[in-house]
Amino acid sequence: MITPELALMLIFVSIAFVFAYLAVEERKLIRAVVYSAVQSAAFAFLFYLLGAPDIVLVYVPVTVGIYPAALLFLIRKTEEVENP
Amino acid sequence: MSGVRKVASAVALLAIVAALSLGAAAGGMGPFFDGIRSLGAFYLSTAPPQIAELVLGPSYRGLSSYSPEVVTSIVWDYRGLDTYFETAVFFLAIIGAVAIYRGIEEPVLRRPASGLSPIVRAVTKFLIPINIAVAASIALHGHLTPGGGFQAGAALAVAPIIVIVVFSRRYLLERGVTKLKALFFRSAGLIGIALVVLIPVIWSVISGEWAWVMQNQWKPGAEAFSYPAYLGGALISGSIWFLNLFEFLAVSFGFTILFLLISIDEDTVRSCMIRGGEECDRY
Amino acid sequence: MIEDITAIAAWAGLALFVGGAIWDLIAAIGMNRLPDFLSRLHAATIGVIGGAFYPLIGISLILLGTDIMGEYRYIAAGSAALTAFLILLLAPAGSHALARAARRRGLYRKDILVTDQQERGETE
Amino acid sequence: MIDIEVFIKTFIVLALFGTAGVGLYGVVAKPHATKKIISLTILGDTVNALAILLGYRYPGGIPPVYTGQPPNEFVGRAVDPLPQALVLTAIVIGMAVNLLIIYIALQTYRLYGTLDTRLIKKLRG
Repeated sequence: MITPELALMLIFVSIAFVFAYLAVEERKLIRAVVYSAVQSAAFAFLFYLLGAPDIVLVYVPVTVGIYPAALLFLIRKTEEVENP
Repeated sequence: MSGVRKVASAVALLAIVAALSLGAAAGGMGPFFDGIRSLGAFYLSTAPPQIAELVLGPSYRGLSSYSPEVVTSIVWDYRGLDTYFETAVFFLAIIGAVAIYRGIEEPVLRRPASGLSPIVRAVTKFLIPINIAVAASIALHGHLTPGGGFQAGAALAVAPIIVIVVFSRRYLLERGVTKLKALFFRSAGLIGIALVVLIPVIWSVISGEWAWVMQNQWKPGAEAFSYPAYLGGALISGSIWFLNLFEFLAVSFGFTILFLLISIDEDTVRSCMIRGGEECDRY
Repeated sequence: MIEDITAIAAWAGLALFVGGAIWDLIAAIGMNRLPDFLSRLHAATIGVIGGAFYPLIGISLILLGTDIMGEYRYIAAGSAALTAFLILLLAPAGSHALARAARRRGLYRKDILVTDQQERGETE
Repeated sequence: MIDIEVFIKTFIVLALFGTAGVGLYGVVAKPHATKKIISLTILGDTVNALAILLGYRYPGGIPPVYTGQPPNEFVGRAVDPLPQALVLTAIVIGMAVNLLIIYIALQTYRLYGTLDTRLIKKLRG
């Protein structure tokens, strides 16, 4: 018997895996940051399904707000494309 | 590699994982998704006051942390020393980042404030107070509902980023949020945490009775000093409420410092690094 | 009397649900068929306002009329209405910022542009 | 015959391990410092998710926040709060340390003019 929680966890884990791979393989760094943020959003839903609302409250601002902002500042001040 | 091929290879990797898990599922999986450990059951049955009085009896009040929010009670009561030193690590990381920017500050605010269009600005002006109110409610209700000092600090740290992007860095400075003030409030938060932790010890030294460090309720056998569990009929969970408040200050202003520093114009930094110069060395 | 009002609220909420689905369909067609970035952005904003704002108002109306949740229904209805209000505030501002950025980078088709108020200096 | 529920549980765990592997591959094999930082955040997030997964109860786990249920039902259904408490501090500390790494990368770019670690290695000395 499969509950909806288990099916949703399966979907979000798959999304996180695909976008983590895309973030590591992408050569344009701004796109890599956006892919990483999508992966983090999928993990936030996963944490909510795992019964951890505290972690969701700290995880969403950190990994969808603060990390991408700091990384975009860094990318704007340094290099925008990864060297081949 | 094009985008479609990347997605295809990611899905292929995922298919490999699926095949592996098919093989593992045939043999059964280990201890995931089972019950909880006895330590977790102990935390669950002693942290909420209603359950703790059933389990332990009213004369063993000190073995409970008097907080319905079990995670916050673990963070600040059962494993308080752990959290105390992790806050120290957080402090040192931010000090390291500030040390990289030592002696660098925009000398004169000569350029006019740039930013996004007036429509976005008006919406942001409406939105920032909502953000601050939500963060404060997360912090002050942290012992009752999901939330706490860390969560509220992270939620409030988004506000300076939005202000810097939508308005400008100068707007934030003109509203009085400077590096020095942020350092002051952050240090006030850390000193507050240390004081809340050490007040039982100070009281013990003065009065000559027993007290426990890092505990928010008195322990059985030494009913000497504790923070009140109820204040005016409302549950404030002893020291957890104060620790949440001070951690909220420390975390939010710590990240405000970091974003104030990382948004300094790069040309200013380079000129200050090369010349040194008195006008750069104001802090 | 009060049953009539709750029934009307529930039917209005259901109507807003159906309307949201229709708006979403229109937005999806627009996203596929419209020619350039700015008009597709228009379709996306229709999808947000019509497909998220109106159904949330509908949820709020339906919740106010149901007795199953007891006292909690006011909290849930208020949350839905507050979320709808924030979406109404934030979605146009977001697509406005996107449109300005696209115009600055030239990511639109000039041959089908009817008017450019920024170029004529009518707005900032 | 394979139980579909056991398969999904195993898939979730192994996909998380795979995501951690992707992050570790990015940290080790990608030469650019920004890409290393992104991969490091992915790795840390995934390890945190695995730690939370250790405390989950299936079926019917509820959050460890007491909202007035009968005590036996609360203790019998709530998920393990200890991994959540550890992960909570780990996320904030990890964020502070990652921001420090970002600052160090910025300073490295100012001093060396590049963030490609192979070129930085050649420029040394």
